[in-house]
Amino acid sequence: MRFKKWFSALVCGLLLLSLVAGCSPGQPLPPIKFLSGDSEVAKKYAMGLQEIVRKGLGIELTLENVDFKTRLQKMRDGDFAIVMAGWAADYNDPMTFLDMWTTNSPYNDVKWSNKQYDDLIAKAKASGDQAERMNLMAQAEKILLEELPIIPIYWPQRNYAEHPWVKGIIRTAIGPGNDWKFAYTEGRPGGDDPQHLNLNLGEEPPDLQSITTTDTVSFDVLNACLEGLVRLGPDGQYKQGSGLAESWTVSEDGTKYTFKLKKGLKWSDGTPLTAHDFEYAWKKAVDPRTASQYNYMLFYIKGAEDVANIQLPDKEKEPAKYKEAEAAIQAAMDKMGVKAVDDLTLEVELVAKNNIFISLTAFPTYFPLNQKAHEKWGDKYATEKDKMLFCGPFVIDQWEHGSKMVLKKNPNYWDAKNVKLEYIQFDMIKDINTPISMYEANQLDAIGVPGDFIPKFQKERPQEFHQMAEAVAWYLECNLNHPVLKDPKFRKALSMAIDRQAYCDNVLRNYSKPATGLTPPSIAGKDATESFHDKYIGNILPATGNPQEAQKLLKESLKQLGYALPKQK
Amino acid sequence: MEAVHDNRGEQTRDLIQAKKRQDLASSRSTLLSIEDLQVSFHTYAGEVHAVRGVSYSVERGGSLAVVGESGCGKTVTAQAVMRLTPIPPGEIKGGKIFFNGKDILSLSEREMQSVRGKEIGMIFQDPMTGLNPTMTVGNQIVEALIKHQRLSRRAAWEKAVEMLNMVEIPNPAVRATQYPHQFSGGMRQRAMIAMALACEPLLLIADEPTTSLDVTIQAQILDLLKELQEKLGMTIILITHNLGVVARLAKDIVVMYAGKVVEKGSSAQVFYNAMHPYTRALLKSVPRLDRPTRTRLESIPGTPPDLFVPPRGCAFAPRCRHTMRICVEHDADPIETEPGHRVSCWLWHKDNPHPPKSDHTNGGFDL
Amino acid sequence: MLEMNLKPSDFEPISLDQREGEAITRPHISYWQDVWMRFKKNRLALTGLTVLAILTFMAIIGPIISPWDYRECDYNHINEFISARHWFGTDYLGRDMFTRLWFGTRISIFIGITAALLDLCIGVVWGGISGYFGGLVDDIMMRIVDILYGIPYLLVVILLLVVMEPGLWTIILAMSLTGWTGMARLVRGQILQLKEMEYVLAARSVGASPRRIIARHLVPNTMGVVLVSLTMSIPGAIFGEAFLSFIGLGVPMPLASLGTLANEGYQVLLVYPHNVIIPALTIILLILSFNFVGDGLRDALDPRLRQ
Amino acid sequence: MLRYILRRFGFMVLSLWVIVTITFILMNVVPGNPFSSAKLTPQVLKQLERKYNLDRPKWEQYLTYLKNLLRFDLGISIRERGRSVNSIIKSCFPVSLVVGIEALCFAVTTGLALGIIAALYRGRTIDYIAIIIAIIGVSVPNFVVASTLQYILGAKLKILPIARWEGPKYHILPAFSLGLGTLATMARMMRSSMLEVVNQDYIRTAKAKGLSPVQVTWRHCIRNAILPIVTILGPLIANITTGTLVVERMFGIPGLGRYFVESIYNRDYPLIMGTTVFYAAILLLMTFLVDITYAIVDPRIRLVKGRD
Repeated sequence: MRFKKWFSALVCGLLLLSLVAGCSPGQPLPPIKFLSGDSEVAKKYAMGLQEIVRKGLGIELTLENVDFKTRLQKMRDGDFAIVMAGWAADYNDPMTFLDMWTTNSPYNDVKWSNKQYDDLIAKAKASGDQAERMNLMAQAEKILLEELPIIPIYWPQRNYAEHPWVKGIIRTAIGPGNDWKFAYTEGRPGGDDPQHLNLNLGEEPPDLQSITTTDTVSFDVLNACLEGLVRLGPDGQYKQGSGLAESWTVSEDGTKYTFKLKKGLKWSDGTPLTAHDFEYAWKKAVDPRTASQYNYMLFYIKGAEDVANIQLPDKEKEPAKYKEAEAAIQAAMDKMGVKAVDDLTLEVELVAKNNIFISLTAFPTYFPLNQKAHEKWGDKYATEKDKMLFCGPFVIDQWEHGSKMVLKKNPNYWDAKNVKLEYIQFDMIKDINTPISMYEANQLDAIGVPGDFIPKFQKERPQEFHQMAEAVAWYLECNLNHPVLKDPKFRKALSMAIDRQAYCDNVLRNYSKPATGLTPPSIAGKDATESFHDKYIGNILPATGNPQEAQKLLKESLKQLGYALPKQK
Repeated sequence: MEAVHDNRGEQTRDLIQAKKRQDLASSRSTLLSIEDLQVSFHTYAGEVHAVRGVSYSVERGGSLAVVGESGCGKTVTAQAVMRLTPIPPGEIKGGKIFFNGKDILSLSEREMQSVRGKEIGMIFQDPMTGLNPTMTVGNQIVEALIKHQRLSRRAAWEKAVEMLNMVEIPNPAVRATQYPHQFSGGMRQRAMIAMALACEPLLLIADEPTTSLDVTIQAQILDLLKELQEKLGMTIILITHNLGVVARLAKDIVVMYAGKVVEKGSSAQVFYNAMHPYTRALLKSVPRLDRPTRTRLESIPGTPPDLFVPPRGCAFAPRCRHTMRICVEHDADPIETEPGHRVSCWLWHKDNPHPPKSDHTNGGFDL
Repeated sequence: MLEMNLKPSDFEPISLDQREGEAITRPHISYWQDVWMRFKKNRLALTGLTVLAILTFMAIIGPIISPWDYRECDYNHINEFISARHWFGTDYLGRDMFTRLWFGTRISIFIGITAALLDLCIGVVWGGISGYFGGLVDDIMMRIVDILYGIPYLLVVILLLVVMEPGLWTIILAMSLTGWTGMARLVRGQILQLKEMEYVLAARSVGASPRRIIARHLVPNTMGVVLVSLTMSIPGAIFGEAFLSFIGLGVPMPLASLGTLANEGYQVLLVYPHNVIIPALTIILLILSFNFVGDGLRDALDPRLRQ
Repeated sequence: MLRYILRRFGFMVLSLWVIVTITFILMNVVPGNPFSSAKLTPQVLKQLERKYNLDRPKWEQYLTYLKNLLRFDLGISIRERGRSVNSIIKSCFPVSLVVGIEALCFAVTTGLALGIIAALYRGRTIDYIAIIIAIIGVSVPNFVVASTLQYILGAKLKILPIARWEGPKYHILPAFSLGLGTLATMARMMRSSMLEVVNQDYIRTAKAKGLSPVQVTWRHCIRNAILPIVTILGPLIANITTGTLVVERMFGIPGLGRYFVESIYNRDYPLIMGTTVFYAAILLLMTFLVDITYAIVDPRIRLVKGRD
């Protein structure tokens, strides 16, 4: 029957395809498993890199796409050869990128250990003098870029589009991405009254409890309806009085801070907001029972880490031991370096002098929490709009889970008169095309622009399209236990072979910058005016790649390791 | 069979009065006459001429049996009368059908609907699949009553129960609420009859009503038909291939072969003085009680022709013992050998030098 | 009575030999020829078959005749429209859409047919046994079907993709593992009806073994229904794979099926519509023709409709 | 009849229990855990597992889960902190239900009508048109239909809203694109079963009774042809009313569909179990209802089942 003949032709065609891998004399190169995310974008980026390495070195990286959770699990268990990973800065200092690679850091998946590197980082952490810290950290990064346990590839940009009548949104690279406090509209077709914004959150904020939340969507919402001691101003500075704290003083050795709160601060339900709310929040954040994934942000405060490290036994199994642990936690909390002297003053004692601490207090984990309300709602706190209190420019007026959220102006906010917006309406549309059509139909005021749509926006709406550097670095982590990747020469060859500029232009196509070092340029150096990378590191890794050098290094490395050179594709 | 349930007496009496009134209105005349009907079916291989010029008629109140082997076109003719032939692939090529003064073939579909069920009732061969499995028997009878006689639902239901009673179905009131699969084969056929007669049609066409029933039930059904025919003065056309059934019921007989009528006449004429060789052969092939048991049954060799290519001459020629040259050349037109008895066979043609003598001895058949 | 002058010779008896009457007047055609003839009559089914043939043919020779390899990235021609260099334009990595499209069609057809056939075999056998024996056996088997039907098809797929190497066969296995339940339920329903028919009783009375009855009598008679659902399960399998690729679990990189192509194209729908329109059109054509052929076969194979 | 219902109910509960067990096993074999986020220290991981008592031995978790299940408490979602699975289902299911039912009504009515017309006028042009419409419904992937409609009606002509979920106007596009696929299946199945019924003898008897074609079709044909359709309605309703990811994601509808997929992505164990149990319960309920309606509609089945 004709059907059978065609069917067998198809099957043998497929078999032929799977035998394509070339092989050459000498021990064949072991497969290098390239782990990457499985979202559409991640797959595209991984395949692009796979092709570049195949063209440059003739080495075939076997691609394995797994979802985010599995990938992290495999990274922790070392079940990978190469993995494409990224890190977003927690605070505006190079340390957030560098302390990950010390020998005993929990995030050191590649298991790289370099004594000299560890010493430099330890000294930088302990030293108080900014200039000295910068030099120490620069030396450390240079060692890393020489040994290349991780191969930095690119620094992404944030691409977004904003209608011309949208003004005053503060966009930052670190922590909460958007601040709508000072936003307003002018010249909106159909009138500006009432002042409002239509935005797309993209997904339901998973956790609005400030001390436990970990994702950017929740950060944005929390940043709009709560406020820390300090708030980032439009000029990128953390000024006195920008947040709930009127002013603060620092001891000479830089370890003791005394914050003075503004008078008459109130929560959205009218109860007064006091320093006790900050003390309660910060202690609750490190409490093992809360198990907040961001508790390490507070480890700069004296005694915080001890509270977090107390082991909690099983409540049902050993109630007696559990009681003991609770007492120990309470004792450790009392010793912790944060004290509300009276309703308006808060004393904080740090482990060591640290001039970025002030910027940390603008981070959601440091936001205040009203003890009475928090204990009343317990686990249900911040799961519904009527089960949480607000002290920021806005309050949550409507919250239809998974569909819509509306923030209304908060009358009890101390700076209410400067807040121009009456309300902000959020959609939660995950689809890629729908928000873009809504933006074009003026149903959304501002949206993030995915890479492939950038040319369209640049052509059709150039004045509405904007770009901003992100404080994020993407790099290839190389598993040092892998028979081939353990050789630094091979890693250097790999790094040389990658034409980072071509990768950004042709594969990423979202105007990311090729990474010529690890810490992205948007991270500050001594002070906010200078960039750590530009001033202290410079372009160590080749932006456009160096194929001849890469081939030479590859030959040497493989000969040394006893592997055959792969057939040139 | 004579044990008759007396409680039926009164109902049937008033039924009879109603019938009588109807009879007086129209004089005794032909109820149905089919003239030179031709029906053929278009199949992928070409055109099959199932009915090639059939003509016969039925008197009002009479009972006609249409006999013939399967595939001789008797059912197709009946379906043509009821205009149930599936078009396409079927097609009525020619001929006329007059029923109760109306030319059936020229009626519109809407007019035909008021004929079917109301003036002509029809029952079919396989009672197992003839009834709608998802509707109660009562409802299936009520349906026709409401449509044709505009009865209220309650009145129609009573009439339906009455009809079931008339066809001798025990405790009809309960039975009416049951479903077809709860009835035995015989009872389903009775229900079909009840359904067909619900609107007191003038003509009942029974298309092999007893073929799929076993003999004992067969006899009951035939007696019932006979009884109803006499009581309601209803005209019946009985289509069958079983001569025993014919003898029991029919006044007149039409014998069909390969889409044509080969012989027709009163049952006495055909049984005792069968003229067409095919009819004779049919009669001989029926086992007879009054004959010694050892006599061999005669069967007719060969099979009926495939009407895909209708034969030029007489269709029975290849199987006939008296085939003559003319039989193969032309088909014989009906010849009236005795009043009311016609046969289409060259043997009886006046120019035949040695005509067969009509011997009663072997063709004879007591009623 | 037309007056013919008849000669006495006309009336001489002649004996015709019996066989002449027996002459077979119609051309003898085998079962499959009959099916093919009736299938040919159905214009829609014929167009479906021709389109299917073209698509399969292109699927086989497409990647061979194209100058580009299905995974080669032509960087300075990314998201290009149809051009002489790239006959169907390029995708977001600059890979030639023409090659990828036919390569994808090959994979999609392969997945569709294998998954559907697997469903068919397991489903028919399971439905047949459960329908024929009925009673407790039927209940247990049907409950197992309900259970398998209840397990989220996605969980099974993810598990398989993790346990086994992600690949073509994993997806086919995953889909057919939970796919055959629909077919089983259908076949069982059909056989429950057929069981009541006389010819089954006849076969049983002749002493045929249950296996033989199911295989020879019941299953062929469910051919109509089975075919209809087969023509539906092939598109179902193709869509299943497309859905999987929509949520990122489709055919592994850098292989591509029509589903992955359409999904990748969808990501840039508003910017480069050709990337989604071409694969979507191919999917539509492929499934339209499968359905037309299925319908045509259903009518052709249905014994009751034979004249 | 009651005995039959009770027996079926017993089987239903048994099936539900087996499904829960199998899903539980499947879920724990899949690698990755709900807490793996980029910034998670092992020490915090241990505390989090304690909080959701994931550190308990597997069988103990299973037993506690079953205990809660009996009290209809499906536990608390891990990804969406503090929100119980019950509340997620309670807020999302009605939305999927509404869109599902609208899609179903549209699909069943038009689908059956198409199927009947195609069967009655077999071979003629109407038959072809009906088949083509039906088959297009099956062949076109619904994200293609949805995006084209959204683009034309929403973005360009601005007649219908592009996305969001407010008034009835927002239901039209999602329900239509969801229903198209079902419409096609309905039409095809109805046509094939109508074709089988039309050739039955009792249809000829009905005609012989002088009933008009409409009466014959309505009272006799459709009643018998609808039976096989009822069997596939069960699982169909279950699938549609529990929401589909594609349509919900495109039109921004807060339905249940996306939770099926995302819960597996996020390894949100309680949500996976919750959605599975909920889906299985609805599915089994639907199959149960279908069997009952089947018995009511087809007297032959009822009598047989009743007896044994």
